[in-house]
Amino acid sequence: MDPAHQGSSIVLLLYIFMLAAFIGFEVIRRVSPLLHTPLMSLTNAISAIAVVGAIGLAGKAETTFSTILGTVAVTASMINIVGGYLITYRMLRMFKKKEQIKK
Amino acid sequence: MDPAHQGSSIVLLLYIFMLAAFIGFEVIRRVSPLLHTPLMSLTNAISAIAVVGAIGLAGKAETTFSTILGTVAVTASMINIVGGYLITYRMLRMFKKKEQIKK
Amino acid sequence: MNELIRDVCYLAAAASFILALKWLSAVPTARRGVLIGVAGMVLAVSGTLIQKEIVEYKWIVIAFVLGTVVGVPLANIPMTAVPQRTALSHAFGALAAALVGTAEYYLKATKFTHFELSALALEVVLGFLTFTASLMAFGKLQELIPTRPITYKNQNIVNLGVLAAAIICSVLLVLDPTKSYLFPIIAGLALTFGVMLIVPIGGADMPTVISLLNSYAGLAASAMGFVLDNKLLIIAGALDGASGLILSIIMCKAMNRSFTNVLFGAFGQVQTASSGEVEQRTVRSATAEEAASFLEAASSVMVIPGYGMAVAQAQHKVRELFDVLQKKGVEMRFAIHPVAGRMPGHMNVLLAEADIPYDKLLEMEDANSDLPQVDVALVIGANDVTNPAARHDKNSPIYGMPIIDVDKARTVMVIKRSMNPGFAGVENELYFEPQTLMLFGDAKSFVSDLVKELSGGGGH
Amino acid sequence: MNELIRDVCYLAAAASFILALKWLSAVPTARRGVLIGVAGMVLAVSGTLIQKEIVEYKWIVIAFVLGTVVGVPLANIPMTAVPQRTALSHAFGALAAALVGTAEYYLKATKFTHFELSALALEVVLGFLTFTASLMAFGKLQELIPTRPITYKNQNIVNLGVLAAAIICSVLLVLDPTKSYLFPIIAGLALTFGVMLIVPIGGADMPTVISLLNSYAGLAASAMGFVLDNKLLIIAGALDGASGLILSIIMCKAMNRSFTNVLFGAFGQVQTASSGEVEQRTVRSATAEEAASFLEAASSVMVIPGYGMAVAQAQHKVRELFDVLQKKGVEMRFAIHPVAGRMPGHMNVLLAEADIPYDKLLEMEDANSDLPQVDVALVIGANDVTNPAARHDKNSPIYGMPIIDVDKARTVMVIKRSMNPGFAGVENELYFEPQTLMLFGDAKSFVSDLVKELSGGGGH
Ligand SMILES: NC(=O)c1ccc[n+]([C@@H]2O[C@H](COP(=O)([O-])OP(=O)(O)OC[C@H]3O[C@@H](n4cnc5c(N)ncnc54)[C@H](OP(=O)(O)O)[C@@H]3O)[C@@H](O)[C@H]2O)c1
Ligand SMILES: NC(=O)c1ccc[n+]([C@@H]2O[C@H](COP(=O)([O-])OP(=O)(O)OC[C@H]3O[C@@H](n4cnc5c(N)ncnc54)[C@H](OP(=O)(O)O)[C@@H]3O)[C@@H](O)[C@H]2O)c1
Repeated sequence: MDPAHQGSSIVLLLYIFMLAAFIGFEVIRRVSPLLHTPLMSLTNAISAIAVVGAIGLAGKAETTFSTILGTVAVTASMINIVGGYLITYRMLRMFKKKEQIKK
Repeated sequence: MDPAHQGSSIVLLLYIFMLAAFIGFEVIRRVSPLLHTPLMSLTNAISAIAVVGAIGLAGKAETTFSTILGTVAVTASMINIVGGYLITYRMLRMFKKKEQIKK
Repeated sequence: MNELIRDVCYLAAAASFILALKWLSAVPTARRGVLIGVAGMVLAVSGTLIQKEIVEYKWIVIAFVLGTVVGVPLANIPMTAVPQRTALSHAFGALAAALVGTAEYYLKATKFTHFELSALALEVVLGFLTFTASLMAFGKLQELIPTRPITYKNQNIVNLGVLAAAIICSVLLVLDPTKSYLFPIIAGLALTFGVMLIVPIGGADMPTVISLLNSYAGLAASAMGFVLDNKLLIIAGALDGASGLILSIIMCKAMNRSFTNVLFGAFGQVQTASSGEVEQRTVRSATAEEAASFLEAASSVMVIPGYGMAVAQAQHKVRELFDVLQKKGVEMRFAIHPVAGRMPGHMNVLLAEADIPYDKLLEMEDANSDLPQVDVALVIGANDVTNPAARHDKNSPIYGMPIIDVDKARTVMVIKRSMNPGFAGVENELYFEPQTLMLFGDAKSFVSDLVKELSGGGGH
Repeated sequence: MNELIRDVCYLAAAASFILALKWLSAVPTARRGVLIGVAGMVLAVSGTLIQKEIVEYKWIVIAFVLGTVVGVPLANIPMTAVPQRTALSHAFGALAAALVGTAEYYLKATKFTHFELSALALEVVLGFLTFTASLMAFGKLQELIPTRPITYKNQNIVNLGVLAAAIICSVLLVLDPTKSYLFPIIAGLALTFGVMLIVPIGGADMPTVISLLNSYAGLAASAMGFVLDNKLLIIAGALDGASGLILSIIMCKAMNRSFTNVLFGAFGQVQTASSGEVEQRTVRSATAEEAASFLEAASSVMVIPGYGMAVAQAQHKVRELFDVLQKKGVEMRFAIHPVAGRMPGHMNVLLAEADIPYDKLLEMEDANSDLPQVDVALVIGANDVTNPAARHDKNSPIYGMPIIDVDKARTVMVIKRSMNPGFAGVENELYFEPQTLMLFGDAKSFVSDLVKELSGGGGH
């Protein structure tokens, strides 16, 4: 962990953050207003990516404290993953064109 | 340069490449056909970013060989930078709306 | 080897999330977007599970089961409850980020660099404040706690004080990571600030706030990525952060409120309507029978749905109205204001739930260019988004907000329960226009009366 | 410290390049895009110059001066020469990447990891092949070397053999970096492959190839980024790579040719026109005077410019025609086919150069929906992009290519020098339609005759 390497690593992470934020703005600006509610629930599901950090805690079994916190965090994220994707899909199934409804 | 660090660094660079390529596709797909020729000359100028590597060679003065190659590379890139931006700007100055031409 | 697989999984997951959002941007590809989003999450979770540091799977499995058991019912709530559901799940997401940050701190406080510790402090502060703020928002939307804004003198100064205290403690902690007694203080201050942030905000302003909280939850995840050196977290968090920010900006624009105004807590200030002239004006009201005859005679009807339709759960009745009018050859379309209802896209999902084809839903600009040719504009539980004062009354709190120009239609009919104002608290001068008919009643029962009249009439 | 400044400069430069491309997407913001692109380059160069490894500025300054002295005149070429200029500058860009790669190899061959060496090999191969390929493309476009495709038996196999040899040598070099004798072989093979790649391709197919070469040059820069661990190079290179690829895809689509077809060298095969029936058909031709009277009588004229207008440099005369018709109250607009001319957007720049307002330039779809209402369609030096055979003749080599439906206009007038076919080598059945008048002559002189007739006529 020499400082030089740390420095370069931070810069790399900042690059990634900048690029991802730019993509986020570009892509989301183009989401049709029709789909803003599904968008909210989808990003909600995606933000449950914190599960990755939480699994690490719950599975490394380092201290009781960290295991408990990790387990709670995994549960909370899992609620969002399951709930978020399901409700988004459910909403999208509702959007039909005229012909599709006729069928 | 332990292999673990190298590995992670490659992955980071791949992330950056992926994100940048995605941005490239998204952004350029939306360039109006009207502007495709200026687009070609602008990307041409931007690709002269190789100048960054070339300056390193020409300035580090490690061997005569590398200095010569570096100097040629800086010259070649500089031609593209100067020529590319100028011609793009020149083309864009030509695009005028009716009112602007009247003035 | 496991590391390599994980890295590849994470890279693919990041790409999947980006594609998910990209495909969500239009209806035909939207479902594919959700599926690839799921794939991304599966990749991310699998890549994590195979790491050799993971030695104990028991708690993970228990948490997965628990999460699924709670998550599935949360996905099957009625569409009208979507705003509070979103608030609740922001609370979960933020809690997860905050707890991970807390555990990481206690595990290896002294091993972090200054930069990592700063990111960790940001993660914890954002996580905890978003947690309580989202819970409060949930409470207000679900009407578990009073929805009206609670304000007191110097509120903004007190709030900023709490936030400043949290930041100062964080800075001290970063400078000296061994001062672990500071950590609970930071967490406590952030939790308190979350509550105080929402107290002065009225229930109706929640959607903008929820969207901002979404942004904060995303940023907390991104910060976690900086702490754990995890690019996937950074990317997913940044995507969320951007999404929340953009949606709140869109909402602010549609309400013609500046973003800084929203960011700095000026929302929640009760907007007192300028009731200078208490002039007594008359309104015309009509019965379901009369209204039905107007609809029957029309060749084109534009429905403007609003918050009232959502509250009354009237969308299915509206669908029946749509069917019966269609049978009679009357064209019925819908004009969707970007902030009608209580969250962006609220009306779209409700109407889609009731199987209204989405090509009948017009965006505001298209609706406005068609309205002068429309015979009947039928406003169902909308109010502010139709108020012509937004166009010309410089003193109105909603002045400048883009509205649906219902007053341009030949006849306007408004279904609502009373003359009470809507969210913005201002009287709607539309109701006093000569071409306007008020249809007093609950949206659901009134529309169902209309349907009865029309099908009765059709049966003659 | 210097490193930190450099890192910040690079990050800002990367952001600037992204914004530059984003702003270039529409005319009102396009100029701002160029300016921020310049700012990005200045940042990148400054950040590099302040590094303490840079001990010798002499050669850098000389190179800057030299580059500027050559670059400025290259920016002031006539617009018709833009395709060859682009080819030439791809050659410079690719050369720079290849030379840097070469020098890096000889400086520290054994210090690279396998991954870095692979990236270096990719950079050198792409760089050198793009260098000679671009020079060849330049030569063909500038007509310094014969433009016609030169083909021989088993050409594709020979070409692929050379490429394969280069790849095998690269793999061997990566496995054992000390085998430095392999390096010149790789460079030589890549240089040869670049030439051989272009030999079988006709001058007219160059634009697609140039665009692909743009993509390769970008990828070479990206590969250099992987070698030097420089994110800015990776990002800028990836942006370029994407841009070149997209433009070639757009061209392929507009010519209805599959992308794989272009990638695998099937272009260049001389398309022999299906001249089954040698039936003698008649064409009607007209003089400038007759043509002028048609234009004068029209109320709307649509001009379809093509490669011939570019060759004849007729755009300024067209502008005079535009003015004189406008004075007479005749509306003149332009229908721009995506691959009219010899590079994407070719016609747009030419007409813009002649000060034609860009809101008079219609894209193909818009032009096609208007053409049935147009009185006179005036084709100036365009051929393939107007050939109705593309719509119905399954045997035509251009079948399926989207075209401008000039045959839908009331009267069609075609300015060209002869009955010779255009780039695709097929006869244009448009010329035998009853409503078509051929105006034989050089585009520039014929249009100038038209202008004379019309202003003369106006003076009566
Ligand atoms: N969508 C968003 O994202 C968002 C975000 C933040 C803020 N907002 C704000 O929310 C407002 C939305 O406008 P809006 O026109 O949809 O709603 P609104 O202005 O709040 O008006 C809703 C109307 O519905 C009526 N109503 C309530 N319950 C009813 C029932 N059961 N049956 C029939 N009518 C009923 C109410 O009148 P009665 O009480 O007389 O029945 C009320 O006037 C805007 O001011 C907007 O700025 C929206
Ligand atoms: N734009 C691109 O990006 C791009 C890329 C690759 C390929 N292409 C190909 O290029 C072609 C472009 O179509 P196009 O219609 O613009 O051109 P074209 O089909 O090549 O026809 C050009 C016509 O201009 C006439 N001409 C040449 N010099 C002239 C002069 N001095 N005065 C008057 N007329 C003159 C020629 O006829 P005469 O000899 O009888 O005068 C010729 O028929 C398409 O086939 C396209 O696929 C374009």
